[in-house]
Amino acid sequence: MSVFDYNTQPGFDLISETPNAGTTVDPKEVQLWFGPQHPGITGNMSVQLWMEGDSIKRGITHVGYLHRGFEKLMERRKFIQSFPIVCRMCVAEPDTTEYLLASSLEELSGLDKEVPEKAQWLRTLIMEMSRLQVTLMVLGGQVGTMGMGTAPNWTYTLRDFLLDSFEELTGGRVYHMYIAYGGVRRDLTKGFAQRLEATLDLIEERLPYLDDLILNSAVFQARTKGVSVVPTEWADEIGITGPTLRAMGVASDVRRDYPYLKYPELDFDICTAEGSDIYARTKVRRDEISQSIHIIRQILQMMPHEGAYCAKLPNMLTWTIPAGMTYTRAESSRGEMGFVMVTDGSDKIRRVHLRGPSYTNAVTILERMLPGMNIADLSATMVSLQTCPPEIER
Amino acid sequence: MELLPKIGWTALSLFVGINYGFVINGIIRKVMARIQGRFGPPLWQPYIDMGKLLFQRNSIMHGYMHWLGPVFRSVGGIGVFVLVPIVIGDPRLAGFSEMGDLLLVMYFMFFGSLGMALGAGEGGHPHSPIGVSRGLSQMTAFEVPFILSIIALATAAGSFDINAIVAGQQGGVLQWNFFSNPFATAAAFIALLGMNMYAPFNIVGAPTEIPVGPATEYQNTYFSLMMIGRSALAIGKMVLFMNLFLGGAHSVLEALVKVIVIYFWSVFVGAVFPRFRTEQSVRFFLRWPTVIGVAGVLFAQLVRS
Amino acid sequence: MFDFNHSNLDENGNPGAEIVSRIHDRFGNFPVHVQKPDLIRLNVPQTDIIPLLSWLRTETPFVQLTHLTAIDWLEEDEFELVYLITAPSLCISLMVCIRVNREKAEAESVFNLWLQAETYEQELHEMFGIHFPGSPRQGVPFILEGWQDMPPMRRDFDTVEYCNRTHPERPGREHHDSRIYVGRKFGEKGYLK
Amino acid sequence: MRKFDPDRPWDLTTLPTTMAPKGSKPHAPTDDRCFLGAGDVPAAPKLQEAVATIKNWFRASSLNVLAFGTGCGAIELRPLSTSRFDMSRFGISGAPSPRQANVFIISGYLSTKTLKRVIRSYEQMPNPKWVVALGSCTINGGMYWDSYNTIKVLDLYMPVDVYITGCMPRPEALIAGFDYLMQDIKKGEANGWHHYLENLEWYRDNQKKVITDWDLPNYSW
Repeated sequence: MSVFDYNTQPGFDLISETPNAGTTVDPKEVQLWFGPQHPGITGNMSVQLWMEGDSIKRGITHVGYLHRGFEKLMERRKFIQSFPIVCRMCVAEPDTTEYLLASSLEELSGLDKEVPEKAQWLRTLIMEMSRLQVTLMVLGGQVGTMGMGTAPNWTYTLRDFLLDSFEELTGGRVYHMYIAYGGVRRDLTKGFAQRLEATLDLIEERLPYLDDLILNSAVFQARTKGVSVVPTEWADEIGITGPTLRAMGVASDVRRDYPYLKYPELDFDICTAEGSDIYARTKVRRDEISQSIHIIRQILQMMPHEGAYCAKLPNMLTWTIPAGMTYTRAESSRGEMGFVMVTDGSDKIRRVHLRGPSYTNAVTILERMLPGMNIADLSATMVSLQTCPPEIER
Repeated sequence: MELLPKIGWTALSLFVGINYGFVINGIIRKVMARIQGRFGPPLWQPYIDMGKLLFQRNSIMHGYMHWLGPVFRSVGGIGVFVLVPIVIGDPRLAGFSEMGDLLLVMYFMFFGSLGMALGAGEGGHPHSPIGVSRGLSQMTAFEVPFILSIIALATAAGSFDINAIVAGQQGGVLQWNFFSNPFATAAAFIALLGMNMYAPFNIVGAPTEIPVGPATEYQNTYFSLMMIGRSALAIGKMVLFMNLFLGGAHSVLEALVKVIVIYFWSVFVGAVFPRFRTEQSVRFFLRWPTVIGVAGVLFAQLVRS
Repeated sequence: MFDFNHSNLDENGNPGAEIVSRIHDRFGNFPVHVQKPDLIRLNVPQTDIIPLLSWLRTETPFVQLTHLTAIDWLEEDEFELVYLITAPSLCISLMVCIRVNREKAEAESVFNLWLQAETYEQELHEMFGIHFPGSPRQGVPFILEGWQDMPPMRRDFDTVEYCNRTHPERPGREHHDSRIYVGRKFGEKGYLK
Repeated sequence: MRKFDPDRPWDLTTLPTTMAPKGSKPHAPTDDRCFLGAGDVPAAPKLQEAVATIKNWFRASSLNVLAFGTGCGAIELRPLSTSRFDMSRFGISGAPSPRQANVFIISGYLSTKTLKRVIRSYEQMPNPKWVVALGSCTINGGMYWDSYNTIKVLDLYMPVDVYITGCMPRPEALIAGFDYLMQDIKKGEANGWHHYLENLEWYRDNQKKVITDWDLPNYSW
């Protein structure tokens, strides 16, 4: 059934990292570590490569440089103490994991019916803002891996203006800890909507320039079209989600398929592209920026101005949740993220396991795409798959 | 002119040239920063970097060949610089241009990179040979349109002597090769993009692919020597292009202005493009620029006959 | 491939009823728990897991392995393996749970059905010590390096004790419980009831 | 080569240039002639002081940060280097290879697996070099105080010149931290690298206690 035979690495023993007995090592082969100390790597991970000249013969992904044992730590913490931990599971996009923790425990404790209307709107708002800022970052980073400094500088600055909005809303630039059980921590400040609107206008105004620099650039198209194609049949076999899947032309999105929060009431398109190469994935991201801006504007318009933003909560230090097991999912900028959450009636989490799209993207897909790839494309491929190591090893 | 004063004047011009290279480097950093929306480093940052590199300690050495790499590189740069006349008719600023012609200049341009490749290979890091092979294949590729364009100019002037080519362009702006042979000019200026190693042709030391490329194992003092060599080579190349296409210079000021104008051609192109892959870069140079270069040669023959 | 569409709803509007009855017909009466409309939990004996998953993968729309994880039930001396199988066309997930013995933790590999199971099984082997015979990379270090203690995600692994033993602390730090610091400031209890 | 004088820590010229620590077998050649500054003639103390001041000023005004994002703090390094905060204003730029870097930013917690790579990269950097450690995690373990895989106190394993508190420190805090580092360098007080070489055995003992599969050379040149 597998399209990929695992043994495409003939005569090579993965455990001892040495050639098997009876096989010879190709003298032209050079071993090269791509990371962890490398400007082209995404985060702190590494790819061990066997090279022949410029092209890669095979490679292995190594992760674990960021392992902190979050899941073990959360088994030792009270429910409320888990919030500072979950948001560090994915550094760039902390709100998704916060929402997953809150919603899964609310579901198991029956609190989910008490979450007020306004809190749901605020949660939708911050999750969409978070998706927007990551997508901006990745769009610039994509062309940054190909040696252009101008576009990343612009997108990072636009993202920084969004971070200012986050700071105003939550008090933190990167880690927000905004979503809490039963709602959110804080109401909108006065005039927040106007300031966020101004930032969105600015982003929208700059987008045509970014298009000219990135998607319409002849060199970028030459570098990315037909490069690092993810075969369509891997979609089921590997369980691909998110922009990687949408770049194959499949309109799949957790926000539409498993509606959560206020997304069913919002009007948005699912951006797809054809080709499944780096260009298609970049195009999907570019279109999602416009969609996210569109969604945030709708939220700001439709959101009720009155009402509570958090439900009445039990004492968080003595809160216990009945035994149960569930799986909650949400759409992050990379694809489907989910929590398998198990409770056992005590005041601590029994077991939690994060399902992240990078898990398949950075290990299973990347390793299978490496043979035959040019080393010049490796960094661009990793950014286009949006590999996020803290999410793999937690 | 006597040999001794000549050496003195050439050394002086070399010193000024290298410093001008540093200044231009500072301006480029500032201009690039402004394009990217940043404030940018101070203009004298290259000088501070240079001083810092000299005051850091080297901790490793991969044999004397490794150490000689930057030396070869600087020799190549200095060789180019001293063989190109700067101001027309001024024997003090003509360097040793009457002792060598364009072919020798081109030899020195190649020599620096080859020497660097020899030294870099000694470092033993896999990035070095990959960077060297990338750099040499791109260099061979952009040499083709460049040589074609030079053949065109030499056909028009009837000589490979730079002074003769400059002399043939006097008597008005329209006499410049820039206007009299647009095909050769186009081919050479596209080749210049490759020579200057700004995007989309900065494939040698591509930081996100093979960080620093050939210079991966080079350190402080080696780096400062390479900075000097690169500065001399860059200014030498710009002065050469000024002589070949922009009719030379009648005063030092004119030379300074023309050099910076030619330099910024590749800087501005580099600001808005990502980089090519190696084989794309090679294919790029061997396609249209080569055709334009051939057209330039034919055009020169036509005009002459 | 059986005909499966949204018209086969049960009285609660749950499209999963059809697949549950199919599984019951074919493999016997497993305990079923409907967690929410798009998530159904099945508790399956260990021997039935591979036939069930192969059948799901080849003959039903449940073609994606979304997640594979383990839970350590130390009190019952068992590991629970959770296979999360998703039908992208129906937007329903099945949580297929099996129990394996904790002493001789071994389960069959599903690598032949889903490629990415290789990584999940590699991680479970490292973090829980569950062995999946036939799965590639069993025993290849994935996250930890030079680990010599028991697999760290097991419940009986005491991370604080390990931490105090190996990672020295900055002198002068007395407690890690913020309640004690708060207590010093706001009163003995440390928090308001 | 003269002996290092602890009363004159600013006098960097007294240090041996090839830096072969005790008990290690460097595979770098020990030919001192290849290394700049090896044959320095002892000059008058006033002059030495002046030269050291100039050297330190240059070193402080051009810092190259190694491109190694060891933890979550790395996400604030990008805003720091791009348009909004632009660290190149202060002469700080990135260096892709440890051979050309002289500042190491430890951006957050270190797992033991990363610590090994960090030590290796740190030793490969040429002297003098400085370490900036971000976040509560490097100071006392922060929120990971009971995690089995992260170290708690960074300065047991490598010398730290500047700690920046916060989780994570804002770009402004990073700029302030760099400002402190520059002042220390100019005063000649940022001598962590020298402390590391002098107490290499103590650092090695600590490192080997947490890195169970130690396979690094005695000193990574």
